[in-house]
This record gives sequence, structure tokens and C-alpha cells, in this order.
Amino acid sequence: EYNKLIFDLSKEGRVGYSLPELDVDRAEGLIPEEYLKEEEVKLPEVSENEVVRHYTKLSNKNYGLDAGFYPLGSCTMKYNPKINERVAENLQMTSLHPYQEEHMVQGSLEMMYELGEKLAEVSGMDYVSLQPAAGAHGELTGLMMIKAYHEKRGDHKRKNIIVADSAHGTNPSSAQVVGFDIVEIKSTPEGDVDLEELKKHLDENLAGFMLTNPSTLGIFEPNISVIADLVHEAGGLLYYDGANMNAIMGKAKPGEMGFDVMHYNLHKTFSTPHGGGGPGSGPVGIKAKLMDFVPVPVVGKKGDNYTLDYNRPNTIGKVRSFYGNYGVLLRAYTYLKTLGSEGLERASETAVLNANYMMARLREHYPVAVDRLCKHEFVLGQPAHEKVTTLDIAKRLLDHGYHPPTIYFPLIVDGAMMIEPTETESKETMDAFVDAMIDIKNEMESSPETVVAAPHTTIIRRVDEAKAARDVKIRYHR
Amino acid sequence: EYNKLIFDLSKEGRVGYSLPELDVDRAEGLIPEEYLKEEEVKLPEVSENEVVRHYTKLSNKNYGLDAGFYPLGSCTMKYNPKINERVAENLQMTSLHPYQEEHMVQGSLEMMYELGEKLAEVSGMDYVSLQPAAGAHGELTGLMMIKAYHEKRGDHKRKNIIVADSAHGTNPSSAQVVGFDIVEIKSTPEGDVDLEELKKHLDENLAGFMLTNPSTLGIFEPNISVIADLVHEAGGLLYYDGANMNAIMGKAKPGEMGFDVMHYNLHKTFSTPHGGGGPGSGPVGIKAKLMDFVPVPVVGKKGDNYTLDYNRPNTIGKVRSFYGNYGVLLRAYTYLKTLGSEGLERASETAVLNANYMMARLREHYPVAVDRLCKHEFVLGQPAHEKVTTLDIAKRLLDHGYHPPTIYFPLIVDGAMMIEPTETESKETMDAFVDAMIDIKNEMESSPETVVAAPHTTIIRRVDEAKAARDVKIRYHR
Amino acid sequence: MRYIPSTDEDRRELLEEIGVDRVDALFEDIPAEIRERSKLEKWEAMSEIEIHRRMGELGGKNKSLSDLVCFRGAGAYDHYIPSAVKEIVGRSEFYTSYTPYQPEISQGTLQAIFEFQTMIADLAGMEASNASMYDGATSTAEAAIMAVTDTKRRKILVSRGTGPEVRSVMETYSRFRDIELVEVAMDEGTLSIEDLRSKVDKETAGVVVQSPNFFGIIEDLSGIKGAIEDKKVKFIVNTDLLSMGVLKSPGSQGADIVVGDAQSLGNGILFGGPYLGFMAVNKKLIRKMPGRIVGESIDTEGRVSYVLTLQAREQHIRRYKATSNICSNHGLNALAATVHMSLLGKKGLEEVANQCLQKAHYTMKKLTEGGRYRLKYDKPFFKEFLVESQGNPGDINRQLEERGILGGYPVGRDYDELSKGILLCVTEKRSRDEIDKLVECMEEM
Amino acid sequence: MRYIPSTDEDRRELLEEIGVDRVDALFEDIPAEIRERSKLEKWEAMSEIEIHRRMGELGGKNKSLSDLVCFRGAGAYDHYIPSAVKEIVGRSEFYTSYTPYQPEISQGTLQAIFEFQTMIADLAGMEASNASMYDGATSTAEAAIMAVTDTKRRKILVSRGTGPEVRSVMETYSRFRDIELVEVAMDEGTLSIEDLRSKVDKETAGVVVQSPNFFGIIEDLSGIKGAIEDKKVKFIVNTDLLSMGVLKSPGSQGADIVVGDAQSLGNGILFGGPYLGFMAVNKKLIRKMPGRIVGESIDTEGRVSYVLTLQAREQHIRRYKATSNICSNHGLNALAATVHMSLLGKKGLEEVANQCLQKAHYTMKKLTEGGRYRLKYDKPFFKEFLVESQGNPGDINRQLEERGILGGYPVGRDYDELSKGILLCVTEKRSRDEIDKLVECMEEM
Repeated sequence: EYNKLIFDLSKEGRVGYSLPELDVDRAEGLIPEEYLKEEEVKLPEVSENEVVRHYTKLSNKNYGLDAGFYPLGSCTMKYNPKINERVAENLQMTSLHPYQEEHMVQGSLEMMYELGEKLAEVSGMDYVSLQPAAGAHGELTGLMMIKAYHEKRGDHKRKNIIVADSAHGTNPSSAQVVGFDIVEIKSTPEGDVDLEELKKHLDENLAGFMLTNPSTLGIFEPNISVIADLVHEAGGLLYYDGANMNAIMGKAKPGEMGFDVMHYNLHKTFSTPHGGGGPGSGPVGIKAKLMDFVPVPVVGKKGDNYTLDYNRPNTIGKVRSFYGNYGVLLRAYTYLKTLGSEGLERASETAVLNANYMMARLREHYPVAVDRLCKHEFVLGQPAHEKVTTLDIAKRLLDHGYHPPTIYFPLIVDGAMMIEPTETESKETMDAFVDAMIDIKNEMESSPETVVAAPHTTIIRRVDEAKAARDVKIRYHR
Repeated sequence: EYNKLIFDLSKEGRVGYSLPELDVDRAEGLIPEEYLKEEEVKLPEVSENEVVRHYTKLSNKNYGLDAGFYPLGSCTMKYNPKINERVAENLQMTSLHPYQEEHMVQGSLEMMYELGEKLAEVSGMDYVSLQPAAGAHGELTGLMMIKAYHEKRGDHKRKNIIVADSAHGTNPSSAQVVGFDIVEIKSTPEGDVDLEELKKHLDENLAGFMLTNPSTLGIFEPNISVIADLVHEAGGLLYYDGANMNAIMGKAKPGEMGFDVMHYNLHKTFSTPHGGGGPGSGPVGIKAKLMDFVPVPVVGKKGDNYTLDYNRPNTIGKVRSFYGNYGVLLRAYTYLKTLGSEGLERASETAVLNANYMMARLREHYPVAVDRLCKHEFVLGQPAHEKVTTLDIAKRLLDHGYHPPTIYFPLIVDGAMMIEPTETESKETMDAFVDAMIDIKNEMESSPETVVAAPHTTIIRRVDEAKAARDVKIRYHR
Repeated sequence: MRYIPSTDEDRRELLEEIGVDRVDALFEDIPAEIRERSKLEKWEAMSEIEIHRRMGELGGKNKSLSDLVCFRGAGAYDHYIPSAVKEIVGRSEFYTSYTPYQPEISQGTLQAIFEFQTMIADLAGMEASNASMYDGATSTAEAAIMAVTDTKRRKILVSRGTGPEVRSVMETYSRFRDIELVEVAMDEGTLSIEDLRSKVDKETAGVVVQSPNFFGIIEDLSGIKGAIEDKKVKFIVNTDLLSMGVLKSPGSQGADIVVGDAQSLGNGILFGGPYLGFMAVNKKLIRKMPGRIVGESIDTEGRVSYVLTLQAREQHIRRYKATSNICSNHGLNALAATVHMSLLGKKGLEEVANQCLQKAHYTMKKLTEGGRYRLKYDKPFFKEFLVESQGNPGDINRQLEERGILGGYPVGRDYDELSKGILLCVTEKRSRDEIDKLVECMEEM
Repeated sequence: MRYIPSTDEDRRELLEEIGVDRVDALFEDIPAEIRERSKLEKWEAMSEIEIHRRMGELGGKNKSLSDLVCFRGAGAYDHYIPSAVKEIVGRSEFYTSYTPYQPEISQGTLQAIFEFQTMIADLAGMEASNASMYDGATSTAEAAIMAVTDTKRRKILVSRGTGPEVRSVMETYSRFRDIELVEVAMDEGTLSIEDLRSKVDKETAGVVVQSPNFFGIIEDLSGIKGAIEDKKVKFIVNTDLLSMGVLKSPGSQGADIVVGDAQSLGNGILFGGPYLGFMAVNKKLIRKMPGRIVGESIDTEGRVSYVLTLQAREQHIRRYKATSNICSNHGLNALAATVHMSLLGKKGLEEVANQCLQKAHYTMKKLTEGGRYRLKYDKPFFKEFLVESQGNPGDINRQLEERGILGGYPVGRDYDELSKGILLCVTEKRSRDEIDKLVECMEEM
């Protein structure tokens, strides 16, 4: 078993780089002594082949989507088409300095403009800004616009953002970062918005309501139109958390449901690689009434020319450097263009079909949190058992060769297991996973200690998380 | 454990490709009925993501150089620098039709010309043809030139090619394919050429003598100059098998040792990837006296222009389509240019240093076939043991996470283990491998049945090779 | 469709198990009028051949750094990325995995981040680092928020020499967070200590300084630190870690939080993103940091293992009490940086940094010899320097473009007082021939 | 040096263990005068930056298919390669491994070859295939040698419609192997059955026919087979397996050995190589085949496993009694073809082949409408066809090049009687717009 750190491979004098000989005369004293480093740089010294072997070996300790099923609910681990990566190798489209003058980057601006338009079409929004770097960053940006909107209208009391108790943690957290007060409302036992609860908070302090639809329970909110009307009547805006867009492309546009602002997760719905935790991309879509506030620059079009427009007096400003995670945008653009509108709809249809199929097969064996038609994902509860927990089940799935579902989320379901197959999995794969889940269920009776002690076949076994948080060791020491 | 064939994933209607819609009118009857296929094509139907996952999983059943030490003697499994692969992505240098007119491919011809010159410099030959597709193919080409040489001189009796009993199997085999008679001579117990034996065959039938130097035992032939004189005096030509060039760059040029013709293995000495068994590349170097016979086309230079010269009346002709394994040549060129002449010499020095080190450490534990200074590789014999064989030792090395050495070759050493560390391995890696060898030696005494039953930790255990040859099943049947 | 393995037969079987007769039935929970209005305007699917053709078309409208020799920096740098970086980053085991929630099957990502944290902290001269953030601008804004939260004060000072992208983002974040953002003036290209002293007060949570600053000039960090007498004030330094090959680390000069963009280390220029924000702190601030953190622990059999830790700071646990709303990091970019730093190693980072330093100074010297260009601030700089031209920077750049050169950044866009200023950047990639050509061309204008 | 991990200290330790004091001592077994004469003329090492620059320079002297729309074939084809092929082939587990001598750690390569053998045999309409060979020319030459060895006769007939590269290589191999190679004439673009009948005799070991032949025309394989009355004579067909998407397989028409180049299936055009030779036979010839073969077996625990088999044919066992001297195969190219065929599948191969067929015929029709170009042979063709021009083919191509088109192959180079002939190839990559432009340009000349 390989268990070295890159630092363990270091030996004085090893090199892994090559540089041209310095071809200008080496001058001394360019920088005053007091600014010069006194110690040697603390980086390991390793040869190229050792570096490659080290990280190749580390990669083999990782489970990726290309290795197998990854039904991590809410994360939409769909196949990342390889054409996206090939396109991203096109140097004419990628080897660009962000400060090149507009006339030198017309192709890239056109791509971004077209991507924005396509995303607007899919969402029913009037404009999409591509700037945010991730979903949570998109929330932040959207919420800033909501705040700016109310402030512009002199509506300074509107400090409350309502979130459901089933919402993604980023929702309340983003609202907090933007300086809102958070009002969390309980969902109905079915996971729907509790209208009565909601109404209690529809007052002159209301800034907005953040909602995921379908919800984190995978259920389409039946009262969405009513909710939208209520919120709007109360003077609030409706924010759509686009994490679950993969369920509804071509079927329900957030803009048509009444949402005013939303974010996408391109790395979920639009198939860009998750990269071990990023980079993502979180474009923000808005209705026209928020157009004054969108972050700069706006990718615009004047005649046949594409522009970067900074001249927007009421903009919230910049939310990150330059123009967004361009490399991710290029891949999402490729995806949108290669699937076509029908392909997107087909993706959502199949994602929903697959989720309902798995739910149907698992229903007899595990408690389903809400036993209704689901969308692209569904939530199981923890089966009653004196010893075995959801965590144990998840770990036992590792022994079967699967990445487990998202667990213990949403918080409103005890021992939740949130399963999202996506459209890119075959019936054979889903059946094999369901069979494994049923095996584990049976094993909980026949041999619970095996489940509790799982995983058994992975390169390491359960990790002591408490120790990690207690004896904080977050770096190597020589 | 994943054990499916791609055919097992097939289901009617799955697709893994995308093509543009046919944009010309579809015409019928373009081909007479009798030529049209009657059955459906027999290929599996699988989606792209399933194809990617399938072959990703298969890749995980393979041990490559980037996974660990690969001391496969005679194969020079040195690190394949990643810059070579990046360079090979340059479309201006690779997206070329071989029949493009010369003026459109000047850059590629220049690269080939320069590569030929560099290879000639390293070998001390007068000209190098880049055409042969592999080492064995280079032998074939070289031997054809030897034959053409004698025939041109009217020397039609010269039908004998002498090879040593320690030679690579391709040597006699290539000679056979070219229509020579093979005379195999015994080596001395030390692995050197037995001069007395050799002299017996130095007659008017002698066409040539094929030699590897250093030999397959890793030993530099002490009498090389004497041998060259003897062969030449007898009217024969001396062929150099370049498999072991990695030992002698900058130290001994085959041309300076007296060889008349030779081949390289670019995938060995010049670091191009071995690719699971190819593609290789086997350029052939010759002395001026063989220039009339080199295969066409010759990459030539007229003034500032590079040319493909076919007009060579005495050429042996073409030995393969087009101009050689160009993609491999491009990588070898990159290697030669990025190492520089000093880098090449340093590579050979280090390869030899490493081999001698490993031999020094293993000498006490295993019988060394020839206990002299070795070059880039050395050969161990099978330790005396009533049960354990060399094959068992090799299989036990798998349990330690290593690719075993070449075994049972050269044939003149009983139970040979041919170890070639190459220059790209660290002392730490060599020490760990030696320690594993010593462990196995000890285990042969303490627990021989463990060694005999090895491997134990691989995804499959020993394969029944006899069954494979007996019950020939070399394809999937539906 | 080639990414959907379901065949028509599969779909029938799936529907049957569900107990509905057609896929449409699965969407009947969506109100009909919404469905009706949500139909997509049609666009055709492109095959791979067609999307490549489309990209060729779009690419043809760009003029990329494949065609232009780049002397522009200003926050996005054209450094060389070794071939092995792409090889590793492209491994699908890294590429197609997500946040390492399940440590048993994610040790690759986790260990790589642990190594990343170590290298970043070491270069910054700090004790700890997080697992990466979006970019240098947002990491600086987050550092300011940290300072505010930690000190319970609401004023942040930022040097005018901090890059415009960074300051803009800080402005946005500050505005909504109700942070008072105050600029500290420049004095001949570096922070005015005098102005700083006059602005630090009891309400000051942090002082943000970029060094090397936007003009490439090295700030006197020790001096600045000395000028901040109130020890509660957080000293936040935004830096380019590549410069640590020659310069003293911010940590060694008293920084409390070191942030910046590590794009310079193994990440492509890519029209501005994705880049790589980083944040490094000393021990006492670890639990105040935003973002993922990986820690070392052991498994049930005592083997060293890595795992996401200190999650109690994060949004998925703490929800609105989290230190930040950040969820993903820029994992793949961090991996690229880790491999890059491993390949460079001690000697390599020193060599790259020194080549930048030498070549930038060579360029400056040559360019200012003729008299047409004047070095605006005669202070120690790293890889960028500001000259004032006699001509219009836009015109100069247009002419350079015609000769295959991407000229320096016209800083007048961000600094009204510097309308004749051109900020040139010279990296290790530039050869003497290229530099001489630049100088020759600029001389002629 | 970045690929050599040994440090100076390591070298000292290594030397000490060996018992010598300097590296030079390890080369003292090489006679001093040889060493002296073997010093290398010095050339400098290039860094990665410099080699990329050098390649940019060289590439700038080429005009590649990135800049030209390709209508040239003649044995090397510009087909589309799906993105996923590169992804898989680039996995270092495949890329950096060697011949799978150790099956326990090489099941990936072995199984992929087993799948390759199945697909190739199926497409060729044969029972078995080997693990691949160098290229179509050498695989054809090896097939001829097989026929000679098997029949103990020494004459091989080859159709004049077989490509010039293939015939040249066969000539070389035949000359040294003492095989009598006799050409069978063409009759209006296909093999002359009459000439064939007159040349087949008791000394004939095999008949080699390419179909679709060099001019793209489909040969009447059944008819040819019928004309070879002596059943001992081996009927060897060289084919482009891509055409199997529309055409009958050679196997179904009586071929004894099917060979060719499978470059069309997932391998780049790459200025001529590496390409991918294949060979497929029926059961009785399996043990006569050259090259690696992978077979299925079981391991000691009864698990299905793959392993190199029938090695008794090969040079490393049989030495000079081997069926061939071939040692390596073109493993990585075979892997590319395997992934490519898996992605295309049944429907895809049919669709690609049909698009080639349709587009080639559309082009022919358009081009011959105006009267300036005449279809030379009015016989069924696949993706290539021969026209005769009024002008000089070289001039026409020069003018096409100026308009960004790589025109057809001027066959006069290989066929004196066809000095006005232009062989055009149209693959699925060509759009109607590109074709119309070709026709328009050619019309104008």
C-alpha cells in the first residue's frame, strides 16, 4: 500500500522542471537586501517521473464517475462527455489574456453571449450573468441583486430572507453573507412549503424567499404558482436554487414558475467535471426588473460586435475577477450545443424516469421519505434498526463498489439517503445498485455487525473524524 | 471484480457516436445488390459513458510504468516524458496526409532529417533510415540491405548469417524471413563471443554476423574490434542489434566498434511509450557502403528544401507504407532535443550505474550469470532450490507490487532473470526492489509453498497457459 | 443519445415497474400551464464534427496567445505549465470525482489537498492554509470579512496599489456586508504609510495590501506592519506566491492572513478563469477560515488517513452561522498547483522567479534607455513595471498587435492619473529575442 | 536532469556499494580507443518552453489539415475520431505498459486485444484475427508469405488495383524471400478475370486482391474466388474494414486471409503512421498466422482470464522457425480501434460507411456534370473515385491549395497510363458546403 507524501520523496538536488537558460545578463542587486528571502523555499525536490508516479498512485485511491455509479443526491453526477475536454484544448479559444482588447476576443465573447442566451431560454429568465464561480457564489450574487433592488426602491426594511428547513445549507449561509436576516420555515411532512407557515412571514420585512424546486426531497412543489403570487404580493422576490435543474429542462422553466432570480450549477446540470470539488460555475439568471443590478461586465452585443459593458450605474459591482470560470463555460456551451434542445429535454426525462424506477424498486425495502412521484432524485429514510445507521449503510455500499448517496440531508428526514441516478446510467447499473441495497437490508438482519463495521474492502477503513477535528493536523511538518 | 466484455454491455439501440445529419440527398442503388452486406454489422451497441467506464476499468487491471518499477530486461522501460505527448498534440505537425506535396510538409521533413542526423551521430553511422516500424522490422530491413550488398557484388554464395545463442529471438527469425541460412554459435560461459567458434564459420558463405553489444547478459564484448576485423576480412558484414543502446550513448558508437548496419528501438532508448506492445519504431543505421540499398523514400535535403527521394535504382524498395511511424519519431525527436547530447550520455551513465548497483546488492543472494562489470542490465540465475523456480520468483514479485524482470532469457542461463533498472529509477526504488528479492529468497527457505503458489494479491492468479493453447478460444462468441 | 444508455426497451421496462404508461406521466405533478409555457425553443444538436467546426469558427474570431507574444499581466499571467501537470489533472479519478465526502474512496483528492495546504502555507510563511477558493479577489474579500467577524469592527483599509479586480470585488462584498471600505493612498507607487497611519482607528478590522502590488512593486510589508500599532487589526497581504522564489514571505513580515491568486502556479490563463484563490493563516485563526480544510487522522486500524475536517465552520453544518457560504473549492486547480509546485520544487521556484525578475529588469532597462518611455516609479519591482509613454497606450498596443505582440496593460482604465501608463509583464517564457523585438517595435512608435 | 532522480549523494552511495570511485570506471570495459572516438558532438538540451517553440517553428513550415479541407485518401484517410478514444488511449495504464507477458497484471491490455480480435474477425467475416500488425502493407506481405509457407509454392499474384504502397512492400518482401510476384492486369478499373485465369497455375500460392481497390472500386470477390479453381491457392483480400458498414465481407465471399490497414478505425492520419495492420483467417490457418494472439483461459481459481497464446509460432520461442519475425504489435493503435469500434457500434459503422458512400457519389455527380471532369471507370465505388481532368492534376491541386483545399491524389505518379487521373476521397467529415466549394473551384480551372 502506497502511503507516502510528496515530501517523503524529496531529496536535495532532485529536479522535476526544465527552463531555458537565462538569456539576458544576470544582474545583481535588483532588489534591496531587506526584501529578499533569507531561507530556502520550502518545496519538495522530486524528479518528474517520481511526481507523475506519486500522483498517479494517489489517483488510484480515488473513486471517480468513470469508475462507476455515483448516485450522490443533489450533485447530479452525470457523465462528463469527453468532447467537452477536447473542445477545451482549442488554443484559439483558451489561450487568451482576460485583458485583451475586445476586438481580439470576439469569438470568446460570442460564445459567452450565446451561452447566456441559451441558459436564459432553458430557465425562462430574461438575462443570465456568467460570472459566479460556483452555485453558492451564484446565490450570493442573486441575493445581492435582491438587496440592491429593494434598496433602489427605498424599501430599506426588507431584511428577511425566508428559507425552508429542507433547503441546501448554502441558502441561509449566502443570505447571511449578504447581510440578510434568515427566517427558516418548517416544511410540511411531505416536504412541501407550508403555506400557513409562509404566510406568517409575508410582511414588509420580506426581501425574498429562496426555494429549490423540485425540493431537496425530489418533489415538485405543487403550490408553486400560489407561492409566487403570495411572495410577490408581499413585495418580496422569489429566488430559485438551480441545483435541481436537471429534473425539469423543457418541462418547467423557473421563469415561468414565477421566480425572479436563480442560479445554475453548470457542473451539475450541464455536465462539466466536478474535479474533486471544483471548479464549478454558477451563472445567475434574472427577470428584467433586476437588469439594472447585474454584476459587471455584461457581455453585450452592438451590431455584429460583442462587448464587455462596464457602464452600468446601478450594478452590484464585480463579484469576482474577470468574467467567470470561462473554462467551465466553454464546456457547458459544448454540452448545450451537442445535446440540442431536444437532448436537454430527453436528459431530464430520463433522469426522472430513472429516479422513479429506483424509488419503485426500493420502496418495499426502505422507507421512502415522500412516497409520491419524484423528480430526478428521491430520499429514503433510515430503516428501523437498533444498531445499523444510515452511515453504516453508506459505508457498506463502498464494499459493493459504489459511491454512496448523499446522507443525512435533507435534515428534515431522519437518516436521509438522497439518491440521484441521473440520465446517464443504464438499467443494469441501477438494478445492480438496488440489489446491493436490498442485500444490505437483508444483512442488517442476518449480520448487522458486518454492516456496522463496514467498509471492509476499501484501502482504508473508517476514519476517525473526531480526532481530525480535535488534534488539528492540517499540514505536513518536517 | 469487473469481468465483463464490451459485448456483454451491448443492447439493441444503444449508441456511442454522433455524426452530422447527412446533408446531401440520400441516393439509393449506388451499389449493386450483390455487393451489399446481407447481415447487420457485428459490433456491440454501447453508449459512450459505458464505453469509457468499461475501458477505464480495464485499464485498472493493467500495470504501467507510471504505476511503478518495471525492470523488464532488454525492454528499457524508462520513464516516458510527458512533454513528448504534449508535443505530439501539435496539429500543425501531426494532422498531415502522407501524400501532401513536399512543399506543404517541409517542417515535418526537416524534423525527420534532423532526427536521422542525430541518430547517426549517436551511433557513428553514416545514414539512418526512419522507416522500419519496430526493432524486428529494422533487423529485416538491415538484413535485406546486407543481402542486396552481396548480390550487387555478385557474391551470391553468401547465404549465412551467424547469430549467437544468446541473441534475441528476432535475430535468427529476421534472417530467416529474408531468406538467409542461420548459423548459431555458442557463447563462452561468460557470455562473450567464442572466437574459435566464430572462426569456424568465417568462410565464403558468410553474409554477416549479428551481435548485441552489450550482450543480452549485459556484458560489453571485450573482443569487439577483433571480431569486426575477422568478419570484415572474411567478407561479411557486422549487424548491430540496437536493443541495448541505452548502455552506451556517448561511450561507444556501434559505428566505431566496426558495425556496418544496425537498428534502433526508439521505444526503448529514446523513451517513446511502449503502448501495451507497440507501436515501436526501428530506424536503421548504415555505413556509407550500404547507401545504395537503403529503403525508399530517403528524406533528403536540396539547398533549403527537404525532399522525399524515391529515385534510387539499387534500393531494396519499400519496407512499409509511407515514411515510418512518424508519431513515434516526433516523440523521439523531442527526447533527443530535450536531453541534449550531455543528457543522453548522462542517461547511459546512470543506467549503467543503477544496474551495477543492483547487481552488487543482489550478488550475495542470487547467482549472477556473469559476475563482471555489467552495463545497463544484468542476469541472475535461478537459485538452487528443489521446488521454487524462476517463474515462481517472478510471480511472487507481483505480490510485492513490481513488474518482474524478463525471465528465462537469455536462453543460455538456466532460469535467467534479466534485470534492467534504467536511469529513471531512484535509489529508494531499487533498494525496495532488492529488499523484496531478498525477502523472497528467504521465503524460499521458510515458506516455499507461498512462493510456488504466488501471486496471491493480484486480481487473478496464475493463468493456465496450456489450456489456452489447447482449447483455442481467441474470440468472443455470441 | 450517446450519453443515455437506456434503449426503448429499457424505457418500457422502467415505466412498467413504476406503473405508468408513458414518460409524460412522470411530469404531471408540474402544473399544465407551466409545462405548456416551458417548452424550449428548438435548437439542433451538433455532432462532434460540427462542434469542432463551430469552435474553429469562433476561434478564428479570436487572436490568441498562440499568435501573440504576451507582455501583459496585471493579475493574469502567462507562465509556463509543465507537461506533467496536464497529465495528472486529466486522470479521470481526479477529474470526475466530487468533494471527498467519503474518505475511504477519496484519499487521492484528500492527500493532494493536504499537500497543497502544506505548500501554500509554507510559501506564504504561515502555519496553515485552506483547500483553495475561487480566485484571488474573492479570497481577499473573504479575508476582509474574517477580519470583521473576528474583531467585531467594520472598517477595512485597502491600499490603492491593490489590483482593481480585487478592490472591485471587495467593494461589492463590503457594500452588502455593511463593511466600510477605505482606500489608503499611494505615494510614488507604494502604500503611503502616512495615509495609513491617519486612517487606522479603533474601528479598523483589517488592512489589506497587495505585494508585489498591481504595479509590480514590492511593498515594505515590515514597515506597514510596524505602522499598524493596534495589534487587533488584521494585516492581510495579497500576494503572488511565485514571487516567493525571491522575496521574503508575508508571513515572515507579520501578516495575519495571506491571500491571493495562485494562477501563476500551474493554471492556464484561460481568459480569466477558473483560477485559484488561496488563504493562509496562523493557528489561532484556523477555525475562523472559510472553505474546505483537510486534516490528518487515522482509520479504525490505525492507518494514517486524510479527511475533511473542521466542518463545523461550514455552511452544510452551520447553515447561516457558517464562516462563509463557500461550498466547493477549486479542487482541480489546486491539484494543478500542487503538481506544479512539486515539479518546480525548491530550485525550480527560485529559478522561475529569478528569470522573471531578471527579464523584467532587462526589459525595463532596454525600454527606458531610448527616452521615449520613462519608468514611472523607481522602486524595487518583481515581474511587472509601469512606464509612461509619450504616445497613447492604445495606439501603441494596436501597432504592437500588428507585429504579433500583446503589449502591456494600459492602466489608465483603472487609474485616471496614469492615463499614459503601460504596465508591462515579463515572465520566464519570454526570450531575449522577443524582448528585443518588443523594445525595437516600441521604440519605433 | 528531470527524469533522473539520482542526486550527487545517491551517486556516491551507489558507487560505494559497487566499489568503484567514479562512474567512468564502469565503462572501462569498453576499449579506450572506442570510447575516445565515440564522444558525441555537442548539442544543447532544450527546455519544454524551447521545444514547444521549435515545434511551432517547424509546424509553421507545414500546411496541415487544420488549414486544409481534405479530399485525399489513397490509403490514408481523414475520418473523424470520437473524443473518447483519446481519453482511453491516453490512460497511462495502457500507454506505459509493454507486451502483456505477465497476465496477472495485464488483463486490461489482454482483454482489450481479445475484444479487438473478435471485432476484426467479425467485420472481416472470418473466424479469427491476430492482435494487430504494423500496417496494411506489411500485413499483406506477411499474408503472402503465409500462403507460400502453407502451400509450399512460390508464386503470388497481385491485382494491379492493389494500392502502390502495398505492392511496393510486397515486392521488397518477395524479392528477398524468393517469391515470384506477378501482377494481374486491370480491366476498366477492376481485376481482369481473364488475366487472372491465365496466370493461376500449379506454382501459385496465393492471389492478392484489394477491394475496394486503390481506385475505390468494389471488386467482384465472389467472381474472383470462382475463377481460382485450384482450391489450394489462398485467396487473400486486402480491405478497408470501414467499408463493411455497407459491403459484404471478404470472408463471406470466400477469402482465406483478410488483411489491410485499420487506420480508418480510430487512428489519426499522422503523416503516414503509426497505422494498424490487421490479419484475419479461418480456424485452419490460425497456427500459421504471424503476430501476437490473445486467448481465453482460466486462472488457478477458475476465473476467466486472458493470456498470450499459441506462442510456439513466435520468434522468441521458435527463433528462426517462427512464422514471422514480428515481435511487437501495434497495441495502442489496436486499442484505439477497439474503442472506436465500440463507440460506433453496429449503427455507427453503418452510418459512417453510408455517409462516405453518399457524399462520395454526390461529389462525383456534381463534379462530372460540367464536363471538365470525366469519371474514369463507371463501376461501383465506395468512398473514392477516379476522374480524368482536362488540365494537369498538379496545377489543379496547386490552385485548390490556395483556396484551402487538399485536392485528390494524382495517380499518374503510380500509374503511367493515368497521368490525367485524380483520385478523390470523400469521408463523413466533409460537409455539402465543402464539397460544393471543391466542385466550384475545380470547375473554374
